[in-house]
Amino acid sequence: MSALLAMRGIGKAFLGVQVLSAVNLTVSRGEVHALVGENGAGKSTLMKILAGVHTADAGTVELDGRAVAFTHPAAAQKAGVASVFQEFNLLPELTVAENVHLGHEPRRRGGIDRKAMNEATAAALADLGVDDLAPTAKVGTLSVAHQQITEIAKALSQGADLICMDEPTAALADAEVALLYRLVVRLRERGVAVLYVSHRLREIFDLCDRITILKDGRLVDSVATADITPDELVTRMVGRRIEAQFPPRLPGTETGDVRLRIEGGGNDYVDGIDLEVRAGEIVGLAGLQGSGRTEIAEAVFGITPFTRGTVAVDGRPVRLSRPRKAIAAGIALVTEDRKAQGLALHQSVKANARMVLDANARVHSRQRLGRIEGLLSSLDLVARGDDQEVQFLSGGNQQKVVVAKWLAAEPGVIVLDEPTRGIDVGAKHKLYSVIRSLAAEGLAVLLIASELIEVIGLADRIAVLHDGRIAGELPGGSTEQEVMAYATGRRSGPSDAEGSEPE
Amino acid sequence: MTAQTPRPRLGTTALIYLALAGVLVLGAAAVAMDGGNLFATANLVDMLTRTSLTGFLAIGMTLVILCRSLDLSVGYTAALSSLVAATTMDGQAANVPLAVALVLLVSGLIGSANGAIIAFLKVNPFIATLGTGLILKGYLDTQYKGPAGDVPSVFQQFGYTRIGFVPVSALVMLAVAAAAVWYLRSTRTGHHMYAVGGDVEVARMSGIRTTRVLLTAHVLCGMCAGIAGLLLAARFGTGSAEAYTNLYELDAIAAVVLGGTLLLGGKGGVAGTVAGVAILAVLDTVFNVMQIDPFAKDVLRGAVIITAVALYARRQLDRTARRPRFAATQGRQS
Amino acid sequence: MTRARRLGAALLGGGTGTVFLLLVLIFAGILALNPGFFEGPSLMAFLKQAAPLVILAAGQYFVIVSGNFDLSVGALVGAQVVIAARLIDGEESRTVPVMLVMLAFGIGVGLVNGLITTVLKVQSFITTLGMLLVLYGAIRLWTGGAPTGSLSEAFRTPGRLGITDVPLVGQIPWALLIMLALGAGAILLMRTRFGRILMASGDNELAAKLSGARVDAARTAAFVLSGVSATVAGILIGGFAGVSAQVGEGLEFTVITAVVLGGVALGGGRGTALAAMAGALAIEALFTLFNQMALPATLRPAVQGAIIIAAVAYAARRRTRPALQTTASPS
Amino acid sequence: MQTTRLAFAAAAALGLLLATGCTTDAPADDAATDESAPAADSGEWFVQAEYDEQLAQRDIEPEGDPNTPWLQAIEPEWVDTSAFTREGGDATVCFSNASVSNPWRVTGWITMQEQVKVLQEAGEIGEFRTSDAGDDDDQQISDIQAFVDSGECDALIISPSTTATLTPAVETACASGIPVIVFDRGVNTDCATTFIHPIGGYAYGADAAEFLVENLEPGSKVLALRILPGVDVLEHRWAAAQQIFGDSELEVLGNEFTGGDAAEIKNIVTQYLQRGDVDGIWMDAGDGAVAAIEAFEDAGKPYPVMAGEDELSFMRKWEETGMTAIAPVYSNFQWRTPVLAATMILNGEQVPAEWVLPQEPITEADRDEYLERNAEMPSLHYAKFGGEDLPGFPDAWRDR
Repeated sequence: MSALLAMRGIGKAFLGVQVLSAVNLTVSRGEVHALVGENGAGKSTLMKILAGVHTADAGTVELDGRAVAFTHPAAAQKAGVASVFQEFNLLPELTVAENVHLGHEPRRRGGIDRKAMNEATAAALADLGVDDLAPTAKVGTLSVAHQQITEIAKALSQGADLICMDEPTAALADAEVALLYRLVVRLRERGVAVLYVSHRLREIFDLCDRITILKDGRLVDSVATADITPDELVTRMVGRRIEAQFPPRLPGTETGDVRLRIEGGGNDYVDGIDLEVRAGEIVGLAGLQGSGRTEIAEAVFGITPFTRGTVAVDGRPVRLSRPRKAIAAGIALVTEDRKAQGLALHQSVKANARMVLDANARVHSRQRLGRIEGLLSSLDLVARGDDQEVQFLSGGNQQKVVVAKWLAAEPGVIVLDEPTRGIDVGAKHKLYSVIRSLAAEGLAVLLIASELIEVIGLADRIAVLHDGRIAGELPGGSTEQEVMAYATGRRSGPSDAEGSEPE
Repeated sequence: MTAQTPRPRLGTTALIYLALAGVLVLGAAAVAMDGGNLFATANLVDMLTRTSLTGFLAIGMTLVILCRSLDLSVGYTAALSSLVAATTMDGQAANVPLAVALVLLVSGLIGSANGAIIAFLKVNPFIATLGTGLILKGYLDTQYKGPAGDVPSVFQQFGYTRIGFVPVSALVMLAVAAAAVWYLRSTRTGHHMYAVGGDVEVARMSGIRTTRVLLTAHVLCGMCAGIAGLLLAARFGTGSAEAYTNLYELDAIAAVVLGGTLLLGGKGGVAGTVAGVAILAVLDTVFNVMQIDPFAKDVLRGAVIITAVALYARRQLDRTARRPRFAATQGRQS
Repeated sequence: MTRARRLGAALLGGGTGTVFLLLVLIFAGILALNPGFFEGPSLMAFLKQAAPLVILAAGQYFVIVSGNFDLSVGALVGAQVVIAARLIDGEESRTVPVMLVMLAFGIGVGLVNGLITTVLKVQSFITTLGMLLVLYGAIRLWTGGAPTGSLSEAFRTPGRLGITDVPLVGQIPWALLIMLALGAGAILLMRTRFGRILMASGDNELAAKLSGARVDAARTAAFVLSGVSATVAGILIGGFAGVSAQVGEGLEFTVITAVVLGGVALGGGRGTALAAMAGALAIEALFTLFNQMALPATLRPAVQGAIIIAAVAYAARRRTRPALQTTASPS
Repeated sequence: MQTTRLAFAAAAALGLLLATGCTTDAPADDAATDESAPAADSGEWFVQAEYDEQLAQRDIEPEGDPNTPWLQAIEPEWVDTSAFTREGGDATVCFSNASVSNPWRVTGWITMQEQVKVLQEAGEIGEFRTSDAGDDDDQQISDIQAFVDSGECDALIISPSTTATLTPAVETACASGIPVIVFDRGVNTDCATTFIHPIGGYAYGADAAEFLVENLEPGSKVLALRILPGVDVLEHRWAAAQQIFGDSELEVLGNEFTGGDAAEIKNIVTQYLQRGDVDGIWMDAGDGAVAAIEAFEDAGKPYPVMAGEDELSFMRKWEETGMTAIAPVYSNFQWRTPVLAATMILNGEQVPAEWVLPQEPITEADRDEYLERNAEMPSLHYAKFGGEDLPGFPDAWRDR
């Protein structure tokens, strides 16, 4: 295979901090090439240099043997390099077609040719095997998966030879991941090269032909997927071996009384939710994107409250009509989107960590304020001190700050919505053990994750959602097939919670 | 109607024209009770005339606001333009084309200066244009001690001629508005203004030269102010530095927002703005016909603006409230 | 130690440092032209005259940092002075009651601004622009176009007089003391939970809400604080110079400029109260400098505009640099 | 590319205009450019001829009863108005006002309304229609057009907001055939039936400046406080003062724009006092004069020799401090004249083509008399408002 892309000796520093040094990367036509490494390893920076967002300080980039140096994303796209970045690059106010063609709208007689634009989009989608997405639909009304597809269609519409995908599945449920797989395969068939940045080992081994490993801004190795095992890969990424991916249940964790009980909970998005979480218990919420996982979390936390049914915390019935009330009742919610919903990015670590205490007189206290510092260090937060603005922290550390701000309030029930989305392996592992120790301290933990493996690996019980209802309940450690059976609605039945009392 | 998904936006614009109709009906009723007729030729002419000046300014303002920018210097630009026009014409009909060209050039340059300061120096639009406004003020006060120049009567026609009861100035304003609507909907740069206002990073990532778009918007805004200056010159028969004391920029912004364009950018359009301008004009005429105390006028204007915008806000609320998913996008913009 | 570092950050970090630099430059300029300016009495006079703007800046700071504008302060200051003159009408005995009425009015206006902005979701730019028109018109309707009545001596004391016969400085103006008190108050308030929530609301409304913060309440409170500061400023300005039809005109733009000059980002979430007030001081100092330079009056706006743009651009440059880091360590 | 489009739009518009000769409200060519005012070209404000004329007019005994100064006239050229004679009284008189944005205009506006009431009682005037342009020239042009188009005005009174810019509109009004009465600020056309104004800005500025020259030692320092640049009536005052100061031994420290804002005035004066002595204050209008005086008090400096205006707050301060001062007058009673003129014209009586009203400063000699007369008036009232004999007095002016 001829080398489509050849990056040699790439170096980049921000304000004296060397982010990349002497990195080489070669991608051939029709190759799906994984770029892996912990956060801060420099993956995204390398990708952004390729995309023309940043310019390299050192090294050369060759495309089809021609030396190139992109100074603007437009230049990169003209040269056939398209990028699908982690945070969506779509405008909710515009239609799918308008988003797909944004920046290179087809023109007729000096004006934009909307007809051609819509037709082209429809064709492109069909070509990707997507038939349930209208070019004229407003992106603001689409599901996350459909937005992802729009993103990819956008990348393709620019006639790209090389498509960079940064964590493309971060926001997708497994079923949707399958769709993405199909897309990637089609691209490969077409001879399009894909540079695939991901933290999800399974995808890497399912999809990718080669793997390039970065660590601390340096090239570790570039190997054929066939020649390496997942464990080896992890080791070389993080430099230390992570034995089991999920830490075991801590000794002395006792399942106590019911701390959170939902009976017949329902609103516009979910219905007939019966769920109870006991002290020291980790209950997983599984289900496809849009099956109502997040909606349950938001209902419990009073963002879009239940309009039917009852909720009781520690046996006391509560009306959770606003987050304030939920917090007062001792509930905490680590939200799905930490940047938009979790953090005030321009404020210090300290300010963010104490936000919940500051905001709620009911939970505010000197002692709790005093404990924050210890809390942060117990989470292994890496920061230039607690006055550093959180916008400068890595995703993993940002997530730790979010967790800290909730633990500061010493909740009895904690809901974690996608706690490990888009954070590096090290931080993930840390969070897993934190979740375990929370259970050990007698908190009731409700865990939502699209990565089934997480739910299965951590939860004592798993409630599987389908179409806004609990399709069934399974014991921890069930197989993915069992879960998917409920999630896809192939199986459904009375929740057999009794059978799944944690042993 | 101004580009994007036809259905919802048409809804917004329709609402605004509905509001306009409402204001007209109420106004007419009020005037009628007062024993007058709002639709008497004199009043119609008055209304339409009043739309022209704010109209030109508001059209330009719409473009910059769509880009999530602002221009507080248009009043000064218009004043300067009126002087440039009048002094260049200097009573000679022959000089008119030159003067018009010169005005468009000067006002365009001012606009580009604004754009450059905002796009390249990263100065907040509010402060940047407030600053350029002050600079222009200083120049005007120092350079022109009051009215100067002389506009030949042939160009004064621009300010005074009417076809039927429709003043030519209003026709030109509508022509420019139409041009702007077409521009926003059918040219790339125009279309990209929605993207830049919606989310500048996304626009950039999509390969849009955002600074160029922003710059263009400001240049056009400046030129619209220039045309407004030409109109002032035509009506005054001379150029007047004092024109800037009337805070035209605030009228323009009010009109744009009344027209349903989001002050945060990315949503709205010129069609709405024209309606917004019309609403303000109708109010003025009604107040005049009804002999409302000048100070009561201010009170009513203020109240009307707030209420109207409150109504739109409510609608936008309903639409966005549906999808919590989009908290993410909002988060990035705010 | 972090506190020290935080202080350093507050003084020099982001755009905030610029204003102190500017202040130093301007004062240096004044010193060069007229050393006498820094003798006690004249310095006191300067501070007395600067006090109202500084107080307004403190009030405006709360609104801006929470992510809003308040364009109505100028009109409110004017309204307050006129109200005072008409209600007091020269009667010493009415001074205090009227001041209370003014305070109530100021709070009321702030409350209306706040509620319209938060409950009705009207852009604060529009809300307060409308309020500006309403106040301007209403007050003149009420007094038939020009202020009537007159102020009492007692009313004028805070703005005009001070502690006399102080060695070196001669007179310590009450205005200065009030300014210091309120300024300190503002800084302390930002250290309280309210202050932190206000800041968080301006930075990321959603995150603050989900943390249980009463964002709307906090923002409304900010408008109320702005209304109160406008009231105090009104009392000081009225006291300083008496009634005139034009009091307060255009103040809103001056004060917003001052706050932004202090490195406080429009849109909220960034900047310190101290720097905002320093911005106000810088503006006043700038006017003094112009006067000392005998710069032609007509030219001054131009120079002022240029300096503002330059300063803010410089600050923006300093702020955008670290922002690059975010892209360096993505999440 | 949009550039060209816009340019095209404008050009097209012009073409259209040239083509369509149809209904235009604009005046014919000749009218537009006759005796174009000083303002119109150079932008320089001093015109020797006008200056000399005004200074001379101060010493001319006006015709008419001194007890009704608003009916007096200096060297009137009476013009015949029989063409406008209208039977049956109850005329509809329209008034396009520039604004009531300062106390002087507010006071005058009240006076005018009271005068109108009297004439309405007398059946002379039926409806009195007004519009207020809020100092916006363009707005006032629209207002005037609206009145003309309505065709219901028997006479049109105009108080232009800016001299030059209103000219075309006024010519339009004249062309419509109704009597047009212009007062206060003029326009660059003599088409109006009568133009009513006090002697003028030069005289005002001169009265003030001469007083300072007489009452100050040579070499004394004078500070000039001005409201804003670019307004002709104000610029003339300053232009005259510059002449007189120029020929005198006085040193002018500077001239500052205050916007008439008391706080601003006090700041500026305080700063000047901080840098050195100020012996005299010249103001182009009395607004905020008291603040200037207070600046001297607060700085512990002796009172300056001062030229303010016949605004009561200043005159009261003047009396109470016993300082050396003069109150130049820009006769506020001129607001009575236009409505009276309107009725005269509609009755076919002769009126002066240019109706120059007397304009005498108030000196220490007659100060107390005027304070006496206006004892009940609010502080931002003007002593020579000349409404004492109107039935509405004093309530209309006192409790507005």
